[in-house]
Amino acid sequence: MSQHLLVLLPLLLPLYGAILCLPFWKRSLPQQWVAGCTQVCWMASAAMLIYEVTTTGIVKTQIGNWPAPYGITMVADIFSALMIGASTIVGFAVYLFSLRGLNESRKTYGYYPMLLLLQMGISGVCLTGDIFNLYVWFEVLLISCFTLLALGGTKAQLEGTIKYVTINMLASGLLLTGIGMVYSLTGSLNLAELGRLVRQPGSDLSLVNIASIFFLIGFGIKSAIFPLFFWLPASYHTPPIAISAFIAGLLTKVGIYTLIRLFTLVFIMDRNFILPLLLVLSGLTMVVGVLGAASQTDFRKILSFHIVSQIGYMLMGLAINTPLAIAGSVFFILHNILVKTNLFLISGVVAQRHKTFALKKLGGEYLKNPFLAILFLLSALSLAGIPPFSGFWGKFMLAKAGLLNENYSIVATSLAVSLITIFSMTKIWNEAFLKPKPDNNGSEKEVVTSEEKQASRYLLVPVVLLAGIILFIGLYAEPVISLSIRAAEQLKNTDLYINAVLNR
Amino acid sequence: MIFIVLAGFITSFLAPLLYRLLGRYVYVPMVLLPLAIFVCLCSFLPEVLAGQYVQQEYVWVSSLNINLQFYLDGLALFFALLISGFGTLVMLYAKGYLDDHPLLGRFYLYLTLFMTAMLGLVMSDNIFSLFVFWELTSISSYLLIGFKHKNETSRTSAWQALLVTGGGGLALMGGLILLGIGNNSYTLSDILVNNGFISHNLYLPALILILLGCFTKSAQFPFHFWLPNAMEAPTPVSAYLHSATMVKAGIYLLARLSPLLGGSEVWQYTLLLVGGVTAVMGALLALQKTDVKAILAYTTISALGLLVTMIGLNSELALEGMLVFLLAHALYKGTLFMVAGAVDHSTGTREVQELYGLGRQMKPVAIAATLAGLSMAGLLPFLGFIGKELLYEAALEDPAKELLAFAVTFIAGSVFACIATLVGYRLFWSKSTNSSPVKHAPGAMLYLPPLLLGTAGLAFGLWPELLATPILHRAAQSITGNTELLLELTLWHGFTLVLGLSLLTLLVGLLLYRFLPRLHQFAPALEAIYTYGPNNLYHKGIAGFLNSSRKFIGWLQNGYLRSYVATIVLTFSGLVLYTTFRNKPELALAEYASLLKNTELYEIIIMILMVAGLIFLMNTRSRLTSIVVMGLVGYSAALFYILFGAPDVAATQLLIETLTVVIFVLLLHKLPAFTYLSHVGHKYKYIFVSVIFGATMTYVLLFTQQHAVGSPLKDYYGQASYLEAHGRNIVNVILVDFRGLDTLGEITVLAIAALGIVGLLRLNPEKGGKR
Amino acid sequence: MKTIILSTAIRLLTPLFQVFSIYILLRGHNHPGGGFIGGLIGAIAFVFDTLANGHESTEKTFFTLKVYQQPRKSGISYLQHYLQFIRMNIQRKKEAGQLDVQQQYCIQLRPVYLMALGLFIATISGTISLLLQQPFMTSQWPEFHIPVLGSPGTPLLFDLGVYLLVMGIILKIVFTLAKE
Amino acid sequence: MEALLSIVTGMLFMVSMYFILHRHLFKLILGLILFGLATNLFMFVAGGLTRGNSAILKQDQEVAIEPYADPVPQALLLTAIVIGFGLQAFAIVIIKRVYQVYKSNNLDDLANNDNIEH
Repeated sequence: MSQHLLVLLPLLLPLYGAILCLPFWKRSLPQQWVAGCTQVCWMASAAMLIYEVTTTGIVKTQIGNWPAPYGITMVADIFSALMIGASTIVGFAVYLFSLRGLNESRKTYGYYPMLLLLQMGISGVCLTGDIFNLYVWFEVLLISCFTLLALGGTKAQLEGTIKYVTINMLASGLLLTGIGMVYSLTGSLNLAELGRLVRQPGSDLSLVNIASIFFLIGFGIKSAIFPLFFWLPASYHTPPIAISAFIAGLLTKVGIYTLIRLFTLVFIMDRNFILPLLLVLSGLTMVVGVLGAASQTDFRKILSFHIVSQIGYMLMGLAINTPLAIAGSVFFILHNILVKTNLFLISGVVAQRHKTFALKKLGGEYLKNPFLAILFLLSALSLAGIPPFSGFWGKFMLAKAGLLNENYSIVATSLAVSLITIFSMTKIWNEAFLKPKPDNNGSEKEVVTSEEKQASRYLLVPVVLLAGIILFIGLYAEPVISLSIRAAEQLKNTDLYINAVLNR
Repeated sequence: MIFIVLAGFITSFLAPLLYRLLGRYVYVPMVLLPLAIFVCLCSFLPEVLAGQYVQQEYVWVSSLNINLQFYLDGLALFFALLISGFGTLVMLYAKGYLDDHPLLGRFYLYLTLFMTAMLGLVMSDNIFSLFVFWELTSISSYLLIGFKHKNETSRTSAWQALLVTGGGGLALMGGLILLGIGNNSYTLSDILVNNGFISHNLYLPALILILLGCFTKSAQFPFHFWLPNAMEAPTPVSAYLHSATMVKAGIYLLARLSPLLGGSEVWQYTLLLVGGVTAVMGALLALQKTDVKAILAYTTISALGLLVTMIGLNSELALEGMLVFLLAHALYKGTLFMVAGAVDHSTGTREVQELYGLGRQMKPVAIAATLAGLSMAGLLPFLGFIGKELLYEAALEDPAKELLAFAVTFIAGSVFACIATLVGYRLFWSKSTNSSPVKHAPGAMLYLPPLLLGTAGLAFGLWPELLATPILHRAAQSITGNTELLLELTLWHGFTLVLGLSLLTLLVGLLLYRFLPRLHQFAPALEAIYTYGPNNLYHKGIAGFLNSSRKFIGWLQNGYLRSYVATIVLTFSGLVLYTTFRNKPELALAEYASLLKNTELYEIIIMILMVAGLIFLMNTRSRLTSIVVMGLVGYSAALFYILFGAPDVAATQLLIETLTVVIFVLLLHKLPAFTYLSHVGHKYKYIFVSVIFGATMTYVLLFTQQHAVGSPLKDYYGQASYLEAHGRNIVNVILVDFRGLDTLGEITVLAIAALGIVGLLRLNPEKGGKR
Repeated sequence: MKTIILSTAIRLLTPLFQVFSIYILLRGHNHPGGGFIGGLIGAIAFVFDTLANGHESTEKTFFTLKVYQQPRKSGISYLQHYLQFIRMNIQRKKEAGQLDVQQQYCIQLRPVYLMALGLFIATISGTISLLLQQPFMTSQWPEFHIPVLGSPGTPLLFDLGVYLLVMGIILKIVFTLAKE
Repeated sequence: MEALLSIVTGMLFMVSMYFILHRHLFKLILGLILFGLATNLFMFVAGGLTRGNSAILKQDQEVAIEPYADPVPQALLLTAIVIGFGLQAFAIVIIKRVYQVYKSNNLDDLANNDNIEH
């Protein structure tokens, strides 16, 4: 298959899927089929891309056949291919969940095309090699998030969406101004060309440094780092699980992906300023996120705050900025995408039976549903970084990189935060699973119909799928870790990327 | 060796399935597993006893150098045999104890998982595979302690144990990484050869972190509090985890690393101090408890303290003594826990005050208890005696720390004697008019294991050279590295000072026993002290932490959008200004001095129009006017675009502005009446934020303009637009050809927005409010 | 706003605007204009019509096609039947009364279909080159020329897609809003 | 000229931020729209200003001849304006729905999501 097609398939497949969904507007069944086929094809395309990238190196295509700094380049290296791979898995799982886990009215009002276009946006962000094109894909991502978050229009959803929309529009504006600045200061939009230009001896970088702040804040908002994360805990727990699981699993990680991409390739000139800044931000993000998680008593709110906390870990790798650290970040991102989605899905399965997310009212799942309990425990321990589950490896790589680089305080922080993560994960375990279900004075007996029982059994399918993958990359971590290390080496060795894109 | 571990894991996960298949008889395979492992390990005995070791390596995560390396030398084999041997008995005992529990399958899962993890821990040769197993023991013990999950205290105790040991585990992880960095290897057998690590500058942090890990695991002061609480677990768990295995993991690691880390002052004094305090404190607290399991738990803490003290002494004799005592302790404490469980099971209580003269009703149990009690008291033909003798010898060997070590050993020893009398004698043989009622006599599964263990204590004491000496000899050799060392365990040393001390200890113990009831009376008065104890500190700490984090998050994530935006904007402006200050780009203000130099009049008029519009917007209270004025501001911007050669942009801006106004107008009459809301109180704060933001942007924009460079893109597009892309309108050519992908994304955005708007307007919460 | 003169004037002007918008679309490659602006102009015409006449009227006038149908009479071949069917629909104003019309149903051109079509055209114009083993969106310029357009290359197709999509979107939004 | 325009852009940013920080929902949406306008202007001004000469080749030209306005920021701007319109339209509708559901103009009434339940 030609490279041109290979690189673009992850982008085009969801787009065509969405286009095919549109004529069946308001008829969910055909949309379901189209979306399902698209998800499977998307997975296959990602697998092919990963294979190609790992065997032949960076692949790219020049859109419109215009040469590199002038046209838009779509380029895939190991990192982006892995990101897309993880997204496809999560996308498939969420799709499976949505079949039974989402109410019909939401499906008829465009859930599937929006989800597909969201996935297209993710592919676009991961693949693009052009800074303005990056912005465009981010907007695709964002607007699909807006619409999905608001889909259904409950009170809480609307409130969450307002906050989400406002803050993210602010971020987009800052990005746009940043892009304007970068273009007028360097005369280029191509990431590789920018990377080349800033590395040229004698180029005046003082203003590019200022522009980098625009991007740090813009993408920082999108990836929910410390003083910018407010929109996340305000909105992620409001929509139905089939929506929030996908968004929670992927969106912030895509932001971090972009930060890693930009701050390894382009904005790395002022190391003595940017890296300590990132380090401080990552520490604060971890701590504040985990404090938030510890203070909450709602299943999904705890998970939402944990997203923030774990973003700190991913940023930590970037801030330490050694190959091992970045490999740690890469691995952490991949693992976190899967685990976080799975935890959200599990919360959905639990809530589907109890009709609530409040830990106070949950309980008894350990006896009633031991299988789900095991799946939760596995994911939760993985998130908390208990070996031999997948989270441990990421934590280990980051901690080792930090200690090697003598960033002792951040490692100490990360380990302490990890303890509190264990704390809040076991809090959920204690409350929702171990604790006997509190009886609401017998007033409102929950009648679980056999149909619902069957549905909730069905909902376990995607959870099992994800848990299996999590277990696999925990116990047999070698392939993913070695891929992460290779991805990090590619990221650090920017000449590879620049030469591949600019054809030199 | 990997097969042992794998078999363990597989069997453990099969346990619930087997339970479904076999019902109560699930215990048969579960008992056979540790037995098989025990036998399998025994097959390594000849090799190890001959002074060799077995090493195996399996690739796991090779890119991080974390592989499954196993290493079986004397120490590892000693521990592994202990674990699997004990495991067999405990599995059997658990069957008797939890006979008809509905979750028996899960119990066996956790217990077998734990055992396997423990085996993996002691056999690991790679510090990180060791760590993996270490954490697995924490997790499985968490599940075991919380086994009675409907019980709230059970849940909190399990949680506490997990957090304390888990926290220690994280410290250990840091320490091990430092160890790995300092020694450039993760393989224990390689690291241990390195003698120069003590002078490495990573030594101290690594040491502290590793000690933290070991101390939490082995319940050393001030982390000991989780262990008594963990007595909430079913008794088989206590017998297994909290006497013989898990708590010994810390001891194992300390012993294992002592050739590398030991020898420094810090090591010695920390261990002596912490171990000593733990031993004494555990002993004293044991005297005040009336619950049999609690008493045993505190004596366990005390014994662990003693072991740590011995490792701290770091002499060969001390290490030997440590190993002997460890074996003796495991044997008698395991027995006693099982006895306590049997008593609890038959009588329904564990309060010593209520238990008298059970001997006649449950003879086998009583015999086991007596055997163990005698060993614990350190009476002559038992292994406990040998252990204590060695401890005294070691304590008195080192003149520098003689007093401390001796005092610790003495106090702990006497308390042990006292407790032994209490448990081994009073519970069963004391003559009392009303012996406690026994609901049902314990079954064979409940008394056979303790009986076996108790007898083993006697047998090892009588014939130490038979089994204990060779394996202990090799174990000690792996720690000290001294192959010449010959560990001689003999029962009778002759009339020496040490023997005298032993007798004295016994005497004091009996004296203590005599006054025990008074001590018990005295106990409530001491409650006040516990307020400041670590257990309470833990609970208060958690509560305080939760409270303060709740307050902090409540303040930070306060729900007000504007404070979020203000924080973000201030962060942004602050960072931009700081970076500007840091980089000091040149801004030639002189160039801007003549602001109006080349400005056309109509441009000024448009600008004035815009500014006036903005000012008007700030002040108007009518929605319709604000919409219209906003449209006008947009139109003025469009005029700018026209003036500066961007007709396409201008047209788009005009049309879009019109559409926005139309959308507003379409919605306007649906909105409730316009109520005026002022900025309450914080007006000036927000004005300040806005001004800072506006100023920052202006500042940046001025810089950018001055430093703009000619763009190669412009030239290229200018060249290629007509010749290659066949279009004269370069902007349009860029949109549909050069950068067509942008446009594709852009129209996708529009499409999604339209779909979203439809969904939002049509799908009302009344119709689709279900989550 | 609903004065008769205004609404009639707008109704009459709307088709004119459509022609203008297509003109803008076509000249876009060489002069200011293009699919986006064209689409906006076309849509805005309908939007004004909606404002003046209400969305039902707009939808009925511009986006609904009435189709008359008749079961096939025995003895008539399929070809004849379809010819008759087409003739019947073309001449419906005159003959509607005379024909024995069995069924009459409306084909609604829903804006969503416009959107889908537009997005599809835009995407397919890029994909064509992929099928020719060239990078996505490589422009293909056929040899022949059409009088007004010049050579109809894929960028023009792309622009057409944009035009349709923008029109569909604006109409979708405005109709939905107007229905509220 | 550039300086003046920069200042006007800055003022746009300022006013838009003031509106966004306002607790009135309607002002919030005005602020967002103005913010979009300001970013567009920023982009346009930062890209360099050329009076008059648009980037359109005349009939007799085959390549563009200086001076002409840089077409790149214009193209970017066009894309950004359109994207901005999509976002704004969605935001306007959201605001409308919030009015409908909450029956309130006050953003401060929308602070329930972040409450910590005990």
